Amino acid sequence: MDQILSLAATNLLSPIILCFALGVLAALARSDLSFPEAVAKGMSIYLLFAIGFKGGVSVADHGIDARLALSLLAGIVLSFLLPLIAFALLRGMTGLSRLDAAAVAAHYGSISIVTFVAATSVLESSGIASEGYMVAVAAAMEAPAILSALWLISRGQGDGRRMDPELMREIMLNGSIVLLVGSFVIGGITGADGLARIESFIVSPFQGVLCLFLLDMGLVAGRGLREGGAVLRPGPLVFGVIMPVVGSAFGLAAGLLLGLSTGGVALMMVLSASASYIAVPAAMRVALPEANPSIYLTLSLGVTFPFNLTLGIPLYVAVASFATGG
Amino acid sequence: MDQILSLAATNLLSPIILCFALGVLAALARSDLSFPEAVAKGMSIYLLFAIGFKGGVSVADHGIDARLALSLLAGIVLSFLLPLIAFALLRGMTGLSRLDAAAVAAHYGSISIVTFVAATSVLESSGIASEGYMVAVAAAMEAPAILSALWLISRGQGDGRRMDPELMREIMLNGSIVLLVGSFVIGGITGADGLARIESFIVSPFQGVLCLFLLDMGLVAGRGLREGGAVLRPGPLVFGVIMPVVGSAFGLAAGLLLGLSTGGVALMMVLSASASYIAVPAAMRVALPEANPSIYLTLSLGVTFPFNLTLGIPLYVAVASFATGG
Amino acid sequence: MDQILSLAATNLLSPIILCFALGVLAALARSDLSFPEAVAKGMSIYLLFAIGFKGGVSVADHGIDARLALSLLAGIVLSFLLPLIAFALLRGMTGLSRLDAAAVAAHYGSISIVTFVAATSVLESSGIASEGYMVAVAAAMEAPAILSALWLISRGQGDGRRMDPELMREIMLNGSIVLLVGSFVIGGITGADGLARIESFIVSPFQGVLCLFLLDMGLVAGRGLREGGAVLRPGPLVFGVIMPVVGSAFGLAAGLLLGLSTGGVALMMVLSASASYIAVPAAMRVALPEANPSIYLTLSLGVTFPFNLTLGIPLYVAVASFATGG
Amino acid sequence: MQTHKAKRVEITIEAIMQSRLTDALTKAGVTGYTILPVFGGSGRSGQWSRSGQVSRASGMVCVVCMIRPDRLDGLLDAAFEVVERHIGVVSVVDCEVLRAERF
Amino acid sequence: MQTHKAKRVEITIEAIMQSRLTDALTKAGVTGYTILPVFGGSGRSGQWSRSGQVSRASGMVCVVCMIRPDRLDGLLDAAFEVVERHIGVVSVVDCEVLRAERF
Amino acid sequence: MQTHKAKRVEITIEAIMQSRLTDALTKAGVTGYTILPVFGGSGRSGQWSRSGQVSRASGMVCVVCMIRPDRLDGLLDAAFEVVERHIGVVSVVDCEVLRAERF
Ligand SMILES: Nc1ncnc2c1ncn2[C@@H]1O[C@H](COP(=O)(O)O)[C@@H](O)[C@H]1O
Ligand SMILES: Nc1ncnc2c1ncn2[C@@H]1O[C@H](COP(=O)(O)O)[C@@H](O)[C@H]1O
Ligand SMILES: Nc1ncnc2c1ncn2[C@@H]1O[C@H](COP(=O)(O)O)[C@@H](O)[C@H]1O
Ligand code: NA
Ligand code: NA
Ligand code: NA
Repeated sequence: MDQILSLAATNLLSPIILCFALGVLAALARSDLSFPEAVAKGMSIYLLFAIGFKGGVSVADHGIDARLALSLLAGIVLSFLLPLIAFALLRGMTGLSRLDAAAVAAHYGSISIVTFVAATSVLESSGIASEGYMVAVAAAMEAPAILSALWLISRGQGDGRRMDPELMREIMLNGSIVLLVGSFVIGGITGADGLARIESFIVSPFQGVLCLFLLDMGLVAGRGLREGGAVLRPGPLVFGVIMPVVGSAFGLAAGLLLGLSTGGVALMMVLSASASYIAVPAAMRVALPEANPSIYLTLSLGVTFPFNLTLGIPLYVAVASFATGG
Repeated sequence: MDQILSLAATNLLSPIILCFALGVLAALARSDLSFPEAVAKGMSIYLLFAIGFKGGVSVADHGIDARLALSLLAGIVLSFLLPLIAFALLRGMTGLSRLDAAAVAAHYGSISIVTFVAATSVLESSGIASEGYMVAVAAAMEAPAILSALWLISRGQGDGRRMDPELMREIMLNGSIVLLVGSFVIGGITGADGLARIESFIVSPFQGVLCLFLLDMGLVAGRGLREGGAVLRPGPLVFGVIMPVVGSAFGLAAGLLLGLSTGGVALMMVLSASASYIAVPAAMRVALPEANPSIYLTLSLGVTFPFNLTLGIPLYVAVASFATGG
Repeated sequence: MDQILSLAATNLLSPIILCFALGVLAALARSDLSFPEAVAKGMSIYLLFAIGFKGGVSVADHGIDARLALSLLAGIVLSFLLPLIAFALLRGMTGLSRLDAAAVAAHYGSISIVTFVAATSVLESSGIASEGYMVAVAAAMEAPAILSALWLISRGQGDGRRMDPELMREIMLNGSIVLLVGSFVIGGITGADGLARIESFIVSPFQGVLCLFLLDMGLVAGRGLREGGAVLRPGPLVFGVIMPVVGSAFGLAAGLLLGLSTGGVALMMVLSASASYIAVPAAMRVALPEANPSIYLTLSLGVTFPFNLTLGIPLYVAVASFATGG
Repeated sequence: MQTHKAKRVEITIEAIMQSRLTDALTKAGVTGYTILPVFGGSGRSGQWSRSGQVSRASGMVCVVCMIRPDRLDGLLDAAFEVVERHIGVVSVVDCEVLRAERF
Repeated sequence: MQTHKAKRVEITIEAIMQSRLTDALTKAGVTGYTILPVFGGSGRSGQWSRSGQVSRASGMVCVVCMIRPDRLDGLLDAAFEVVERHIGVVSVVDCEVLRAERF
Repeated sequence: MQTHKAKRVEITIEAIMQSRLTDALTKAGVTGYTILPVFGGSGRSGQWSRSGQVSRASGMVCVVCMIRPDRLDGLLDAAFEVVERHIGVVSVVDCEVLRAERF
């Protein structure tokens, strides 16, 4: 408990959390501080490329672990499974319609790469190692949740609202998956030599870019809370805090079963706990346009993301340390 | 004198000045070289964040100086006061209308953060220390000048052209103030530890980003001179060179009264001497739309900014050194 | 031969080539991965600035070589000459109209700065030195080819389709020439001191930015192949691979005649071999709007650029090493 | 396809006035609008372009608003109040819209 | 200058639906269109702005299409099929175009 | 609100031709225009998009110009001269403007 609190305290006062908080406050106070869309996208490309590349290099360094394939599989299963649990919870504890509940559920099966990145930097600064291929697991968990959610809906309505193949292609080849997997593979091919060549681009400035990116996410989240906050009844709000904890328990189980390192277990928990706010919302707008985006965006970006960033990550890391005896 | 000249010479041949000159020349020659708006804004966010953060860290390092509050107060007073002096000078030496004179005056009470940044890098390369909280003083000086200018107008016309509360909020919470103060506070909270984490982002590449930013400012200034240069009569032109020197004298007095270090006095002079080209022009468009923007933009960005950048800063640093015996 | 193959293999597995390949594949698979235009332009400004500045510093370090002026002259002559050769080849081996052939020819007389940059980084990692002023030669070779192409057309049609002076000014002062020459001069003036101040901006992260830029170029090239690939008959396709080799032979001759270093000869070959995809296409749209842009863009960016990047550069470096005995 | 008569109002106004304008429109009962970025322009107050700019002082946006014809006057009054002292252009075009229930 | 009657159709639609819309238009025989970026807007589903956004989930584009009047119905049917379940606005204006052979 | 008849001319033209077009418009007595960025499009010469592009060779802009009806012919002649050999679209719509003294 002490460890959790001290980790949480250190975490809360780290530049990245404070930057996020600054963004939220600025947006709530209606400051005109804002990042151009192009800059936000540029930073996101940088972060995805860097995290993927570093993961690939780490795999190249440590050799392909026998657990890689199993971990990917576990990630995919979790991504399919978690929406069902989220859906059940939502139908139980909130008054959301089937449609809105399914749309929200899809977000919680998928993952938030920035939460993942923030967790890796907490692990690093605590000196806890983790498997480099967890970034591939992250990529693998992005899409399956969407299929689960669409299945939930088609089952309920029996209206044959099908996943069109075009949407399927879009989801599997969406920019962030391609960039993450692509740079992971490049990192894996070029290994330590490749890293040496671009280290001062993707390693040294990483934390700083992450700060500015979180400032921007704070601005977007704060704006969302200002506009969409009213939509949120207590039910969904509570869900937004409980679901990541529930998800993390599944991640913990998977991580332990797989025999991952302390850091690996913690990251598996973080992935399961986090909710998508990039790929899934876009897919929902195409496939379930009638679902209310204010609900899922506010929950994912305005509630669960800040929860994980501030309290969740330290909690998951502490639990993983305890459970693996690490 | 010798020192001024040698400092000026070194300064004139520094990459940042040469980049600015390249921008001006390219724009005057009507090259199509240009920065996308998003890139310019991205660089400006980076610079504000870095300078604020470093200021905060420096305050955390040296403890909160008793002079911090007094310096902020002095900055606010100067920002209120300088527009009155500028207004008197403008009415005396130029044929500008009350309205245009008041709008121009507002710019000279407020500050230019890039001039401030350029001055800190001259100080650094000359090995002269300065108070970290001067960046907070810079933030404090952004807005009061606007109120002075509006007061000058309402007094003159008695038409009750009031500052609407919405405008007030906009000015106080404008992006650059929020970012500067926010990152200053974050730097203050996280201190040297925080800096260590993001140093290779906000410290090492700083000078290089500043070069590109000044290249862009040169392009914008050159374009402004090409289009708006014709507007400028000799009177305003002379004002654009005299006013910074006059302002710097007030800054010098304030700095000496406060007992600041050599660098602190120099920066106080620079802040007083510099003219806003971001926050104040926007406020003027809202509050005094009839004032001619070509006049104040050309004066501030096309005349006073280059003057300070090239000759002003070395002059202020030399005078501050002499006056403080530093 | 062995050396070529091993250099080619190392080159093919370098991060920059793999990034380009990733981009092409993503675009062919119709992923929505894309860079905002502003980010692409920002990276291109960074690369031009950095390469120009470093070239200037290197000239400042080694003194102005007597060969500088001669090399510039040689570059200009090559840029005038190569379009005539390209035009003859195109008329001989492809069914392209005079207009299309002339437009394509212009591209091959001019240069691709990214190919040049990629070549310098291959040289660097092979420890082969080159003349810093080759970047000035690159700038000098951008424009003359356009004049050759327009002359080819006016001669053929006798319709007095003249180069208007406005277009002339646009071409000579286009952004990339101004930035390259400007930063070259600034680097030359500030020398090693200037470089020291901005080294951690323009040197350390350079390779990383180049990776992302090539990823973006891969995306654009892949999109071009998808849309415009159909336009390409075997004739032009073969030309796109043969012409760079032919061009490089002229570059080799020039480099040897000038007595350049191994690296200098290699770069002269690279410049002659590479085809423009920024400045010349824009000029062609203005001057020869009836020429089909799909043809010249697909050839330059979709065929010749990847060829040079992957096989050409190692070939030219090996030949230059052999020829100079370096 | 069934279409309905409406008015397409296009207001080109300084970016700094955008929120004031849209607030006024909302008060005047306008239910929707779309904001287009503007890259540059020229008028009596000279030429401008957003390229390389950091300040919001120069630069305009274009607010496009489809409304039922009977609401036009209210909208124009509201818009005029905001643009009155400012530079900018207001134009109105007759149009047809799908899904009239949305306006 | 000789001009020709045509229709100017403007479809404001979610960015994620853009390729589906343009594919449908192409199938309906539309020979050209232009896509304008949209910076923000407001409607029954609330207010939005692209600033700082990474996700394509929120954000719209404006597809402008000049066509011969006799093609209008085909275009509107095709467009309606795509926008039907989605937010967005379709409007049509009478216009004159130069170089009618292009449409 | 008092409005005045005017014409809204919209010229979609290659970005590289922008300054030539606006210079021609200015010579033809046009007192104001607004330039909208264009994100992508499609026509007889194929599909294009600005995303990730560095070169100005592909890409268009949209020049919008409100003018007094009697000035239309001069404007169209001037515009035609520039766009003649180039790709692009010119359309004209009847509109009403506020503050006619500005046109
Ligand atoms: N006749 C016009 N047609 C289209 N846009 C215009 C027109 N006049 C002015 N504008 C736009 O409104 C801005 C301000 O115009 P002005 O008030 O005349 O300086 C210009 O920079 C243009 O963006
Ligand atoms: N009346 C309108 N005029 C112009 N644009 C509109 C209008 N209504 C909606 N829009 C645009 O369409 C989007 C979605 O509208 P809605 O379906 O009402 O939520 C808004 O955010 C606006 O960008
Ligand atoms: N019918 C049209 N409606 C709207 N924009 C068009 C149309 N035709 C062409 N365009 C635009 O003009 C560009 C060039 O068209 P084109 O000359 O047909 O290749 C296209 O890429 C579109 O941006
Ligand atoms: Na999850
Ligand atoms: Na000042
Ligand atoms: Na060449």
